[in-house]
Amino acid sequence: MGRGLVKFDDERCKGCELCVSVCPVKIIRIDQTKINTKGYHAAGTQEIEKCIGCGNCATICPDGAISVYIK
Amino acid sequence: MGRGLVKFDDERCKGCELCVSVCPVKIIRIDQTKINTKGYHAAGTQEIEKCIGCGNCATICPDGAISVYIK
Amino acid sequence: MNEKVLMKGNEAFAEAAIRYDCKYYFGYPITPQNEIPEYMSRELSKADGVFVQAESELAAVNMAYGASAAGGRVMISSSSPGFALMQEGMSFLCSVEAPCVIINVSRGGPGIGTILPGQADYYQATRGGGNGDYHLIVLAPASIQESITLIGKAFELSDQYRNPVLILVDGMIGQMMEPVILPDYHSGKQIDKPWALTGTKGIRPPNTIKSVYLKAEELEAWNWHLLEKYRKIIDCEVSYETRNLEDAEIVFVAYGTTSRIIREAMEILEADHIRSGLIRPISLWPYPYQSFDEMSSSTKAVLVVELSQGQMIDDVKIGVNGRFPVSYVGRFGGTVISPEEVASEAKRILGVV
Amino acid sequence: MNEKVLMKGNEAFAEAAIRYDCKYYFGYPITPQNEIPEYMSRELSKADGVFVQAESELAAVNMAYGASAAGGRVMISSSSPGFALMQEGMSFLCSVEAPCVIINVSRGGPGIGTILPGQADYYQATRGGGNGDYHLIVLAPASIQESITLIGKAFELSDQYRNPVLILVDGMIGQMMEPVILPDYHSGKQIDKPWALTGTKGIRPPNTIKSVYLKAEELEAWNWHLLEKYRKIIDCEVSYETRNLEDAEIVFVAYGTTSRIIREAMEILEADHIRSGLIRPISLWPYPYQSFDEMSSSTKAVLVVELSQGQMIDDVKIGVNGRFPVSYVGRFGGTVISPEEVASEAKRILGVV
Amino acid sequence: MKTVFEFTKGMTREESIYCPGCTHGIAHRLIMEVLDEMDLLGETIGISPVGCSILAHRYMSVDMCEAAHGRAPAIATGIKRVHPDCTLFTYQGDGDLASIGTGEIIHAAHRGEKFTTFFVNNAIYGMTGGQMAPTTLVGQKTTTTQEGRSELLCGKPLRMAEMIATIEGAVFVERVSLDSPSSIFKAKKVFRKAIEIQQKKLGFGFIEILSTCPTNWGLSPIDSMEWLRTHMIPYFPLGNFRKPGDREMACGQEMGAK
Amino acid sequence: MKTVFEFTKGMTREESIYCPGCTHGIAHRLIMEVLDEMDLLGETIGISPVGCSILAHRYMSVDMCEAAHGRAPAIATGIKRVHPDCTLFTYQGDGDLASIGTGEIIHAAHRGEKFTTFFVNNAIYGMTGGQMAPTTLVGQKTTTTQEGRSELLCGKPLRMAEMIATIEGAVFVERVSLDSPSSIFKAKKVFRKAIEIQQKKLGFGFIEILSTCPTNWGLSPIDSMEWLRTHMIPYFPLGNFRKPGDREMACGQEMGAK
Amino acid sequence: MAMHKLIISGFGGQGVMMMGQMIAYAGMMEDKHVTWLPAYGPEMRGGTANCSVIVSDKPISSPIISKANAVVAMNYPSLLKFEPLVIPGGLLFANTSLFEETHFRKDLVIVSVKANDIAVEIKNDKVSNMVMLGAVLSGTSVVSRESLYKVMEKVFVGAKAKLIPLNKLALEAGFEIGRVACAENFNNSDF
Amino acid sequence: MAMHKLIISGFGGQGVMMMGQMIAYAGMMEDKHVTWLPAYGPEMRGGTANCSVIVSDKPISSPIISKANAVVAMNYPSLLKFEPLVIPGGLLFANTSLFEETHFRKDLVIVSVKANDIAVEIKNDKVSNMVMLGAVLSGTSVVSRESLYKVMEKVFVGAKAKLIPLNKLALEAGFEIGRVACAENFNNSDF
Ligand SMILES: Cc1ncc(C[n+]2csc(CCOP(=O)(O)OP(=O)(O)O)c2C)c(N)n1
Ligand SMILES: Cc1ncc(C[n+]2csc(CCOP(=O)(O)OP(=O)(O)O)c2C)c(N)n1
Ligand code: SF4
Ligand code: SF4
Ligand code: SF4
Ligand code: SF4
Ligand code: SF4
Ligand code: SF4
Ligand SMILES: [Mg+2]
Ligand SMILES: [Mg+2]
Repeated sequence: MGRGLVKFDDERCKGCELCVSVCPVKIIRIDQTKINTKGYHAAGTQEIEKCIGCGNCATICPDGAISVYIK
Repeated sequence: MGRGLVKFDDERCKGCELCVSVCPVKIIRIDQTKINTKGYHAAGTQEIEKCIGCGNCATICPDGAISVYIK
Repeated sequence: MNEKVLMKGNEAFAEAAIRYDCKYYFGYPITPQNEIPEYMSRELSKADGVFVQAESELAAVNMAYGASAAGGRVMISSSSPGFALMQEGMSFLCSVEAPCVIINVSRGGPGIGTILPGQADYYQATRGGGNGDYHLIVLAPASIQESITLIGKAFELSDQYRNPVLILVDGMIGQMMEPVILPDYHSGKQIDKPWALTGTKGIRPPNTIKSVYLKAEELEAWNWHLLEKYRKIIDCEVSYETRNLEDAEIVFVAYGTTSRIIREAMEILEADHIRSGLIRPISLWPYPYQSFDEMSSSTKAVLVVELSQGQMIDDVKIGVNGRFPVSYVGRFGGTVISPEEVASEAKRILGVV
Repeated sequence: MNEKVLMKGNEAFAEAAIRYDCKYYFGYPITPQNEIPEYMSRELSKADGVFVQAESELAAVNMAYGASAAGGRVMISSSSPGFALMQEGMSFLCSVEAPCVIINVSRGGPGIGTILPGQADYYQATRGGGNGDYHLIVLAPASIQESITLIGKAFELSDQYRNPVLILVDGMIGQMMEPVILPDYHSGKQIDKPWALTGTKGIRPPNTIKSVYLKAEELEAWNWHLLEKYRKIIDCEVSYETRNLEDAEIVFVAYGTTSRIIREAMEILEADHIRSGLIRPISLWPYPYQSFDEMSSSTKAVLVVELSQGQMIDDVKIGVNGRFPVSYVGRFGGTVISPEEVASEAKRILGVV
Repeated sequence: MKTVFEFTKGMTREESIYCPGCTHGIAHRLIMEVLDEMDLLGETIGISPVGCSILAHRYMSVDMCEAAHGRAPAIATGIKRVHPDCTLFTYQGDGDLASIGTGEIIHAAHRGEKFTTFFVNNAIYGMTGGQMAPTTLVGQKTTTTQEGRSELLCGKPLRMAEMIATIEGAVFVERVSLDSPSSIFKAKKVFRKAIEIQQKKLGFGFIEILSTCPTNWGLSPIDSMEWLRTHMIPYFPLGNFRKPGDREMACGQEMGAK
Repeated sequence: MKTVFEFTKGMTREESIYCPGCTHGIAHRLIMEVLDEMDLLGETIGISPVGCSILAHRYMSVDMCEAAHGRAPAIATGIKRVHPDCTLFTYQGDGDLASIGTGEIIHAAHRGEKFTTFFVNNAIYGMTGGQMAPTTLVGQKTTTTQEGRSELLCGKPLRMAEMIATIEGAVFVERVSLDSPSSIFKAKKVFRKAIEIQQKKLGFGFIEILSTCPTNWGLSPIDSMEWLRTHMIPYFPLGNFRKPGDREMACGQEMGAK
Repeated sequence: MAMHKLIISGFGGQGVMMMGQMIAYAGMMEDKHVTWLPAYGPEMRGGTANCSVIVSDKPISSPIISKANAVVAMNYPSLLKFEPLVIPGGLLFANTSLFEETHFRKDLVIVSVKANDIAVEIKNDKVSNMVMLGAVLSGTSVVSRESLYKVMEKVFVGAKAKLIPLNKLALEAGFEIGRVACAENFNNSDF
Repeated sequence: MAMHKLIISGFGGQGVMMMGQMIAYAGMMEDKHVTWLPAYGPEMRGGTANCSVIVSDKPISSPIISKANAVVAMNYPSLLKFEPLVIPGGLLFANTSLFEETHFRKDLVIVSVKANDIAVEIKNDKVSNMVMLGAVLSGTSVVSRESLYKVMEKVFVGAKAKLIPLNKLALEAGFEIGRVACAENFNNSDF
């Protein structure tokens, strides 16, 4: 398994948590401290080094807030 | 088989010949000499004594022009 | 008298209908009137009535026809484009003389438009888009309380004349809350409907409710019957309110929501020592043409105010019949005109700037 | 010029449309206009066009919208109740500015009514039953030949203003045969439609055709755009015919079929030394209000003649604006008024009996 | 003397305006015979459509109303709410039911409305002079398919009974024919069954009746019956498509399994 | 660095007004990804419905128009006549397609129209605030069935895919779901297949997409996905109901044999 | 007077629409104003057909005929329906091949034409309408025989051209009958 | 002046509609003219909610508020949307539990209420709306506290009656904050 890189577009995120629920390595969290201009707490990764670059998060994100790459 | 009796209501008849086509003993004819007030040649029986009273003619008559009895 | 309660317009319409003994409601969701079907779906069965969510507005109006033909007291409701889909039905209901109350909580148009308030369905209501000569009785309340009263009246007129009655309001009245006093339960006057479809029970010849007349003479005779009815309605059922016509320099003509705004505009003008009056048609059909005869010689102009590009102005011109200059001011597309805009247009017309 | 041919109204409409380069026709059967779809089903493909029998009038008007949005030249047709079903569509077409020609071969109403001729769809045509502020351009020919001309004009106006144009005729004109001269093939003027849906081909940003405006301000701005267009049409596209206005004691106002009958009535009156005139609106919207300014002081009365219970009379009253007494005579429900009836009503009004 | 056949008192004596040999007359009579035999004439309400049978109410001796084109099932829905115990039917042609009224019939079935629909499929628009219907056969000539219905341009005909049978609320769906006395007998039995099911309030009942239109088919009444047999029945198979007690969702589930 | 996922250029960068977690966003993206991958963006015309996705044209980077509620299939019919070679789709909700637009969708299938319909079944009227849809499950609470949908009063939900599959002209009918990344992958494949079939002009293509409406279901987006799996899929089975080459009339004939 | 108002009626299939159209067509070729209006309406059910034809020197207002100068009844139901519409002294062309010559109105000029019988004599039952048309032309002179021949040449083209002689024959036969029937009691020119 | 125009806004679920309705209800009990108008429109998508409340001594023409005397912003998107509608010198009630107290308009009286924090202190996050409502009452005196208590008794009936003490507590807490915040720079009586 390669090493994934995930980018979140905070402004597009609506904090729906769907990405959180599908990450096989459970590294996505909603950041309760950040708030975007639409008023949502945006999602982000912790321990990005665990990311396997599976793309699940981006696949289910309804708002096109996630891009995934493999290094 | 009983002996049938068939009554035609000439005024209701539209001369469609459907009764003619379903009589098993082929005794119904359109009477080309009679014409009703709607302008149709009405159906009638020849050799009524052959009628078996099956009711086919009345069953298929779309205009309720036929009654069938068994003597 | 019942207690004052704070109610949302749409819910008050529904509750009023129930208290006037409406037993059948058919509807298809459309904003800004969804609280009516929602309320009915919850409350009507408790009052021994039936709610059916129709698959479309076409179906709704035809379900209403069925229930009406069967002798039931029926209401339906929709909003502008949904009511547009009922136009064939309206002509049909009139042609078979089926009583029915319809509420159009109108919005800004044309097309899909916006769900915000609008009064651009005046033509739709009073001239209709159905075919042939027919008329809906059209009532236009200006508050939730008046809506309640007129819904009661609508059921009565509808039964009495065997004609659909349309209540024309807008999203603002439908969505807002105001304090209202509701009528008692069972406030609806009931009349016999010997023409209704009930099954003959073997004791009378079959009843037939029909719209088609193959022969021109028959159809013309039927049309004469309807025309006489319409004439009677014109004679008896006009309703309107006037204010300060005796000495008004300018007379506003407005109905529903807009008439409320006029009252504030009149205060603004009064503060500037300009005397203004108001004609507020309550029945939009039959139209209160006679109200214009009450205008006085002090009046210099008539100003029609509508949340449309000017539709009622046709009727105002017919009523005024050349006696005064008639002009129009309005906003549309979901925007609501302000009292200030009205007042300043009045001043412009009167030449006081 | 092409040879005179004897053609049935409906077929002439269809053939004319083809010659004006109509390429898409969508229709649902309804008498008395069935010859139009039948003709189109047979002939349109020969002219490289496409005929689709729609499952309903609702579908037909929306197919027309699709073809129009895609840049095609489209015609649809129906009769009264079928046109009633298109009212939501009419408002929609106007809101998105989709060009389209519609023919209503009207019949006697209301409801199902009769398939015999009638003019009771005047309100339906000129005031509509769709929601919001919108206008169809409405043209009312009085003969098959004029229908042909106006169909050509309709396609042009429709493209030019990006607005639906309605041809309002009745079953009589649709069903009869008269000698006519047809236009050449490819008589239709074509204009560019850069707004049409064609696929971007990767060379331009996507085109969007939209009716919904979520924000009131946006919708109001769009409505202003439409209003300005309508005002331009009112300025430029009024059309009507007058006869003998200079010295008429009585002026008839009638359109379409009825105007033909008036001509005979005028002869009857002339024989009795009564001078009568005629205003024949050709465009019903925009309405030729200015035609009434041409009336002379010799005129004592205006008589509106309609195959309805009196619908155009509203516009006549607005146009006359109190200057002359306006009255109405008509037959309805599929019956056609006779010249004699018209003449005797005119005499009654003038007090010559 | 025994009566084999007398015109039912469920029909008025009014003479119909149908063309000679048109099966509408047979269909009318069968319905009224069944209602008469079940002693339901006094409890029945019927709805005539827009189509040749627009005047059905003149011929049927029960309370009836007219419908706008295609809307009979919606009207019936309204009537049944007011009189839940009445016997209620719509009588509709293929233009009325399968074209403009598609939404109304599908949703009456969807809600499981407790009335019976008699669907007269004569593969054409009779009243308006012979245009293509959704049930017009491929190759069949009509005034709007003068070279015969083209599958490419117009698709293949809709099989309404099969389609309606996929809807849960349609508890009784059957196709019958009126082409011969024996077919007519069978049809009548099916009509009776449908009314019985209505009385039990089990759900929506739908009977498709293969019929003729000699006038617009351009055939004699007798040839029309033959054409019905040789052309329509092969495409529109007779038989029951759904009856109470059938496994839920006769059609879909099976296919869902694929 | 390899790209696993980037937002497709088939979508504009416009931020949607959909509620958090609403699957409309996923469905939009999948369609546009497929069109982009097939290099069809420049040839495509789409139709947005009346429903929450009324502004789909803001998000999808192709020529598009709006439809009056329910009428998209009729509009598509008109468009396809003018541009027979374009790639054309309608995108419709369950109120839009299965209720008010029943007639239009059935007859697009009937004629075998050569376009693709993406049918977003979220078992509710989203835009108008959560009223019952024809696909609302029995027992499901909505604003017009506040005690839960009653089978007795409202019937059982319509299974559109099964119904459409009985129509000859519908050559491709399949039901997919968006409840998980793997479902989404599968759905995308199906979308692609549908567009390929459209390109071959074989007939009408219909894809029912089981979707969520967290807002009107009153559930979190995650719980909504779970509800879709546990409640919707059992009643609306996933799978193909019709594909080119299937025996004619998958469903009816068999039953006609009874 | 220069305004002919005819109603032509019979069974569907008897060619009554065609008769009316040919008259109108001929009228057009004579540069007259003409209108032709089919009966359209639910009365089509039942197989009867009729049309109204007006040929006139001046523009025609309405093509609907409430009072006819002449009625052609190709069958009995048509007779019942349209005989009442003829003006007193007007013409009734009755196809007495199909019904008895009894009970006609006394105030009409009756032209009795056994159209089917004559057509059969000419060896083609199908041309009974042409026989009747001939009678109408001589009875009313609504259009000239010459114009009608020209119409035939326009109508029967291609494969149908070979039908012209037969149709002319039928027309002539009818014309003769009409001439004889009208000779004594009727003056064409003032009709 | 005797016309209060308030816009109350926040996330769906924060109870903003309820706040507005309670004010309107209380106004009605004080025999004032009142209107309440929810935001209805597609902006409902995305989960924000707001309503407009007018309480007045004379009949109210339009319930739509284009210029508000006061705005309640229970969350940040609402602040962005409605702050511009407050008249100069008007009141802004900001739920600073959910966003920073920065960038507010300078021409407004800002009432900063950490509604959620206070609610949590009172042991129930759900009553943050009541905390804010208390602040609004003291800040605007749109209706009296007594009327609002009466409303509570009407609204919280049956099983819900036990919620009254909690809600009163929340209201009192908010009232106090509002009083303090407005004391120096704002005179209630002329609002
Ligand atoms: C809204 C509307 N559209 C069209 C018509 C015209 N119309 C009358 S009957 C009919 C269809 C008749 O066909 P069908 O339903 O098959 O009945 P049939 O005459 O064959 O028994 C149509 C399209 C109408 N009356 N109303
Ligand atoms: C003629 C008409 N009727 C009703 C409406 C109101 N309306 C707007 S969207 C909608 C239904 C939305 O539900 P659905 O199609 O399931 O789409 P969703 O929002 O769930 O995606 C309705 C009924 C309308 N705009 N036009
Ligand atoms: S790409 Fe896979 S592993 Fe990485 S964050 Fe997304 S879901 Fe988790
Ligand atoms: S799925 Fe997308 S919108 Fe939802 S929380 Fe994750 S990044 Fe944000
Ligand atoms: S009853 Fe039977 S046998 Fe007798 S005439 Fe009729 S069909 Fe023939
Ligand atoms: S079936 Fe009836 S209508 Fe037809 S010919 Fe026989 S009796 Fe006459
Ligand atoms: S047209 Fe056809 S369906 Fe109608 S009455 Fe005649 S034969 Fe019957
Ligand atoms: S209401 Fe439902 S369908 Fe509409 S955007 Fe919100 S979650 Fe999606
Ligand atoms: Mg049919
Ligand atoms: Mg939905």
